[in-house]
Amino acid sequence: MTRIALLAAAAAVAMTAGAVAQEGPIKIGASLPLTGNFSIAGQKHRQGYQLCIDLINEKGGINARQVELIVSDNRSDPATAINQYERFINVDDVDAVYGTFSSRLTFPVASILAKNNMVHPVPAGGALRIYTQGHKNIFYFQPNAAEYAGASLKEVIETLVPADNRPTTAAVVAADDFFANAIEAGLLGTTVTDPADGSVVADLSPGYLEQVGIEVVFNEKWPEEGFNDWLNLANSIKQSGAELIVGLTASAEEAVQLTRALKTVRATPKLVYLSQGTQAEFAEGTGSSADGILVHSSWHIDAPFQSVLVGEPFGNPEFAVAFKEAYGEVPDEDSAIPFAVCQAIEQAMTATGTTDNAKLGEWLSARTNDDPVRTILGRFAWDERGLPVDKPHLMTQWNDGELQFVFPTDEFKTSEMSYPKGGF
Amino acid sequence: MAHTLQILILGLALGGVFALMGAGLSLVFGVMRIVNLAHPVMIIGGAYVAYWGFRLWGVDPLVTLPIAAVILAAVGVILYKVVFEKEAKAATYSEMTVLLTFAVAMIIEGALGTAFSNTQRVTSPDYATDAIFIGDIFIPTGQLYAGIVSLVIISGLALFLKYSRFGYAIRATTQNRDAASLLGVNVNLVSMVSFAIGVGLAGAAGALVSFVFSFFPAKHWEWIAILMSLVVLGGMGSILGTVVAAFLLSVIAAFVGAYVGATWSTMTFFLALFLILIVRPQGLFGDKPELA
Amino acid sequence: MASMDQSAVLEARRLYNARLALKADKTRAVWFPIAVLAVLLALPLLQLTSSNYNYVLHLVLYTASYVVMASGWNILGGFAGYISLGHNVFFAIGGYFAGMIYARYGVSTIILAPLAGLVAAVVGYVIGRITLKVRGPSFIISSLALVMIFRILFDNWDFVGGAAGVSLPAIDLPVKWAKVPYYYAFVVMAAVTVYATYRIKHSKFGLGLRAISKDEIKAESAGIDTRFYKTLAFAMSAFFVGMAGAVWGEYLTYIRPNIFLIILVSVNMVLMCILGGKGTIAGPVIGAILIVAFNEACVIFFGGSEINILATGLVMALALMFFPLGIIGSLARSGRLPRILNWD
Amino acid sequence: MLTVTNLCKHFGGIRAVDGCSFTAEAGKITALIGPNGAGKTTAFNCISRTMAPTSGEVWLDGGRIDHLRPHEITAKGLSRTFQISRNLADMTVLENIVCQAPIRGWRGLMKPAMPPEEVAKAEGILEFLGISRLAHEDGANLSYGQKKLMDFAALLMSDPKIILLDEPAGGVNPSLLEEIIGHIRKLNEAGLTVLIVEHNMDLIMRLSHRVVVMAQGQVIADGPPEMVREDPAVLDAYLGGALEAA
Amino acid sequence: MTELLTVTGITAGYGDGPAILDGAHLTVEPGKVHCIIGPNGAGKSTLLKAICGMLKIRKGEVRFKGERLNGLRPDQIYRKGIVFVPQERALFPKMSVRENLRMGGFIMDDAHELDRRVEEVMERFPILKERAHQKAGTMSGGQQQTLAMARTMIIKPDIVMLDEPSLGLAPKIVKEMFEIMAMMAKDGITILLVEQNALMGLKHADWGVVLDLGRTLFEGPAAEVLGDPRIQELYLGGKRAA
Repeated sequence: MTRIALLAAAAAVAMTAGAVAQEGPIKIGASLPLTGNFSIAGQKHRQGYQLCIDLINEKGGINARQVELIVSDNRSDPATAINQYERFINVDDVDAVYGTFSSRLTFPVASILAKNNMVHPVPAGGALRIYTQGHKNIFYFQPNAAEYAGASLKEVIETLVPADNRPTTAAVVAADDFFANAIEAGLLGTTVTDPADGSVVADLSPGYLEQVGIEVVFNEKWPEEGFNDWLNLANSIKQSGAELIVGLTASAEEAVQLTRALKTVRATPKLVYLSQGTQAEFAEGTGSSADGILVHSSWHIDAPFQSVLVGEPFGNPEFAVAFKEAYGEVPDEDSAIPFAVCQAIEQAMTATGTTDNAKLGEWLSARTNDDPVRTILGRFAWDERGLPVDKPHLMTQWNDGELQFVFPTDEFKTSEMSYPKGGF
Repeated sequence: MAHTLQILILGLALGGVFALMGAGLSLVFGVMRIVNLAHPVMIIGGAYVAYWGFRLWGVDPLVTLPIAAVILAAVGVILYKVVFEKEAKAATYSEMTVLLTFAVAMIIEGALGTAFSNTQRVTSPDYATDAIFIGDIFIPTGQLYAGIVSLVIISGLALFLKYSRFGYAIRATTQNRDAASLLGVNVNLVSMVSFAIGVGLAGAAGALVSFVFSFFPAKHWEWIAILMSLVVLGGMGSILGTVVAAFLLSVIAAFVGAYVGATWSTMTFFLALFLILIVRPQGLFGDKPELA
Repeated sequence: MASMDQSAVLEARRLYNARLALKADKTRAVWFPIAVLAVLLALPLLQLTSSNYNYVLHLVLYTASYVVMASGWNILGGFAGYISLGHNVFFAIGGYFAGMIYARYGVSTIILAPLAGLVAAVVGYVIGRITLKVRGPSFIISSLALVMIFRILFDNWDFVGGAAGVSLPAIDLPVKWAKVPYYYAFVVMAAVTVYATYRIKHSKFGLGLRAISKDEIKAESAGIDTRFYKTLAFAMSAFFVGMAGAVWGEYLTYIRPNIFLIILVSVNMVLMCILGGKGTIAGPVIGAILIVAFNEACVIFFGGSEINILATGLVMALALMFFPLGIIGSLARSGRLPRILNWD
Repeated sequence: MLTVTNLCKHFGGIRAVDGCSFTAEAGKITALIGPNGAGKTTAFNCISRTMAPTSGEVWLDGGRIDHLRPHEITAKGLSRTFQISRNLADMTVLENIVCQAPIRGWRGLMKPAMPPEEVAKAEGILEFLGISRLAHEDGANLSYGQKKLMDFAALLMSDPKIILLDEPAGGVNPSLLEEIIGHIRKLNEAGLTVLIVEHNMDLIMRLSHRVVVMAQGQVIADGPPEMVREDPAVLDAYLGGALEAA
Repeated sequence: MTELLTVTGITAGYGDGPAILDGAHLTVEPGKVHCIIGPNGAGKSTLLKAICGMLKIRKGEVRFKGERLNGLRPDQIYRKGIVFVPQERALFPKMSVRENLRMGGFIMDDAHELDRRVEEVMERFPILKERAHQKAGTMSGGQQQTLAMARTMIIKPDIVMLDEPSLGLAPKIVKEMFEIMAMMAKDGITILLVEQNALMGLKHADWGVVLDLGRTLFEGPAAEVLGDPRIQELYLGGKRAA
């Protein structure tokens, strides 16, 4: 028990120390899943945040103050994530926070940050329910909510697939994961309810697949942990004879497993769409089987988005170069999204000249499509729920070991989509 | 009908891999009464050996298998010397070792995670994603090779235990440690070697796992209860039982996965484990528990 | 019975024993835990100052929640000797039961906690009736299987949101005071749990559990209804763990299977008891404080990483190898237990 | 008092106890003897229900007890010791003994563990056995013989009507044996019924009122000690000739 | 006189527990039967366990044919030719009688010789030959004890130490055990016997040792021990036994 007293004393000292150092660097906290189930994405998020902060500091900081990023590992555990944000706010006395990865961590964190009146920029946490709880100052940094992600697939089929050769049947398989379930809900047209009180969050019927005349002939879910039976699943998909395979995996690894299994059973669909798989690991794990697979993405290396960093223009290609320089790898969206989060907070701080979260929130909420936040993910402006307005997903396709950008076709130069997929 | 046969084949294919994964666990329990909860994380250790061999030099995991086995066996020796040799005399030995191996599992997981990060890995030799098609029915070659290798290793182990003098010593130590010691068997050495063999088997299994499943350090939690169910159903300590249980449960799980739902297929293992412990704690091939 | 009427001798014995008992009482410093409790109860007053002590409150609250769970676990694991690695199942049951009622009807989980504990206890009783047939390693393994089974069940139960879980409304209080209700709930629960374990240990029931942990066949033939005792112990420990779960859900504003049903939660309970001293009253408390402090130190020094898991494993292994009786147990055995920690 | 009829206990194919019937009369000392593997201890275990009998009946005081659980049997007044002394380590002798005090109902459950009246009674018993100086010793630290005495003490704590002793003389040195014989006799004189399994013929002949001989799971002789020792079947199966060694 | 085995002032105990043996002495002469008696808790079994290496010797030393045995493991001591049959008999319950006998010769490198000796022993004990394929765990107590004693003869040891071979056995079987022991002695095997039934033990012994409180109180010819009134009073159950 004396231990507690000691801790209390230590914490008290830490807090007063924080209060004194007002004119030090701007401190920003981010709790990320550096270990555990989401570790890969978590690590990449850290790289994205850190790169952005480093570039800002190189350019002289925000409002002439250097920026310090405090990252801690929440082991993919919600309780720890909350604990760490509390720590950022109360002990480290941070000026702002960056969001964490995944809906399941974002959910509880959102409540805590709202309670503390912090601006909550969300890099990954697409479930509608997060934004329908009435939190102020929460901003999502990906194209739309997960439930609407399937709309892009629908448009791809409508615009890029020859009308006489469209798939008519689909197998939809999904991880039992927040994000995957949400996309599935959109595709299948389910009503999204809040299990807390049974209320309807959104009615998505009839669903995007039905809208393009595709019948779902096989639908299966696998557990988020401990699933080994990929061949069995792939075999069932093949047996269903579906022409479109929709694989809503929770991670790149599952995408690899599913693709390998589909290859092993020699499935021959016309089109394959996965929710994960833009990462280099996917290419490494699947090799040439990846060819022709569609993956939606929030970001693409070739997308010529123009953005701003500390008042200077900073294009998406420059980001790729800077990333390659810093980490020796080609970035993917798991680093690009957090980079955009960092950009937005920087722009808010620069514009308002303060780190007061209430003002930052006001400024971000006031963005419109004509006067948006400009990030390497493109323009962002949000509706009152905190979801981006007018922001479709990008569709990418693996071809010859390269991730190509195939949709939307109206904004930038895109590659030709290969179709049909055929075998793996 | 063809579909049913296909599911059966897929179940059996997984069973072969599980058999080797469980065999070492069973051996260690049989000889030392250690429920080695760190066994699954050691399998992952073996898988990393195969992974780096494949990634750095393109060596086939089946070739790295003996190396993985030897490296892990060495880990086993160290672990035995540092942790379990002392514990052998403790009164609450069996419970103590369960908790200790649990702690060891966390240590190894932490070490592997620090060294290799928690990225999921998989090796991709060509056969891993190939299959032999007989009409509509296919046999995945990756699992097929893994199963064959696994059965060869287990048969070798069984022959060794049955006919070699050392195997004789192992069996004697299993049945009555003090007695074996009093008849000239160096039981400490026997324990150490069989622990090393058990952990070495984990290494070998790891090499197979590297191309059959994907893996990362924290994945072992998912395997603990699955492997335990094999060992318990087979009768703790009976290697033959473990093999039979591995095939049996994998087939059931495959059918559950296909007909009930993929989310329920792993439930087969856990439910089986739970029920067996309650209904027939000695397992399929175990002896009746000692009398009061 | 023969020769039982030697009243003079017996009277002398009685006096002698009374003296011994008095001596035992004197070595116990009852004032200390009470003083600690008083300090903890007064701690939220810090919030009246201009600074924000939320994190301190959070740490105390977090520790207290683990005191509740570890002390609860201690009833089965420490007293009766049945090591369960699956007690987070009851954490989940308590959390879900109270959480769902809170979500649907707005009844505070703090009020619901005893009821949630009761539900957990009933489930615990039923499970105990089944699993307590086996002991030793088999029991430990069965408890692991239990977690897995419940994990899959909760993951697939749509009513409670499946794997995605349910988010709960946050309490409507200003930031400074939002933690205080939960703080008091956990501190009071911790105090009640510790006192309850004390009472249990010193009752016939506790004596019976100790006998069971040493030799079950002997205990049974000594006239102890071992099956009932163990199951009751299982239910009681489930009760406290369930209570902690109930309030924990609302505190986090989120209930989800992998908040409750991850192995680390039950490992923490076990580790705290073993480190502090299995079967002692103060052990789980000391263990909880040390482990929470240790985790906090890990975050500070390593920024939290895989090394955390490694370090936790290392602490557990070292504790098991060198202090199998735990800190309190080892100190007590060597007669060096400070009076203020002798709560037994 | 205690009647066993047609008791059977099979382990797989082995019939350890195979239709054994005998009676232990109230207030008498009955001995159960027989060669190794005759099923004596198994019969004992079935009576105290440490094992479930395969078939057969056990009656105590006119009530059937073979379906009861061990603690219920203890509550009915039948207490037993074990062949190899079982005691509770890390608990004092006093705790070991008080542990055996009967508990009634829920309220009894939450009563203090060591109420003064029970402690006094336990001390009285220790006094009677002459080992009161061991009261606060850890049960595990006792010597073999002291453990046997502690078993006795615990037995008496539950106010039994009948006690079952499993090889009380096994591994006990001659002087302690004398002491134990003395205690058994004294208790019997105070009205306690005793059923005893023992190999020490000296003890049996001196103490028992009646001897039941078992072989291969069945009773082969039953009668007063003098008669049994002359029985040729017993001599052949068990004693191996005349009784000179003891 | 040439001693085969000498124990000088050894102290030993279990784990970190108190010393059970506290300066015990023992001299073992070749070819004789030695019987150790003493009350419960005197340290008789502990002494045998200390000699065979199952317990750590804290002080003092054990010498066998002049060689120091301290610190050797049980298996090493077995190879020297000292066999210990503990109270629990040290059998392998799931192995057959023949396999159990073969285990007795585990240290032998010559498999044919081992087979020959197993046959030889089985010839001498017809009951074992009869049950050669039965699992040891399913035999009666007496048969198990016979097997345990017979097994000691496989390696033709110098010393066999028996810990209460009569424990829990029917009088008829006890007699048989002593007969087997006599047979072993006739073969020239030195016997070290711990016996609770002191009278019977001493009757079959050449040499008696009285152990109490972990110390050797008396050593001498068995007849002398039997005849000593003080020893009778203290350790043989008083006048009755005399």
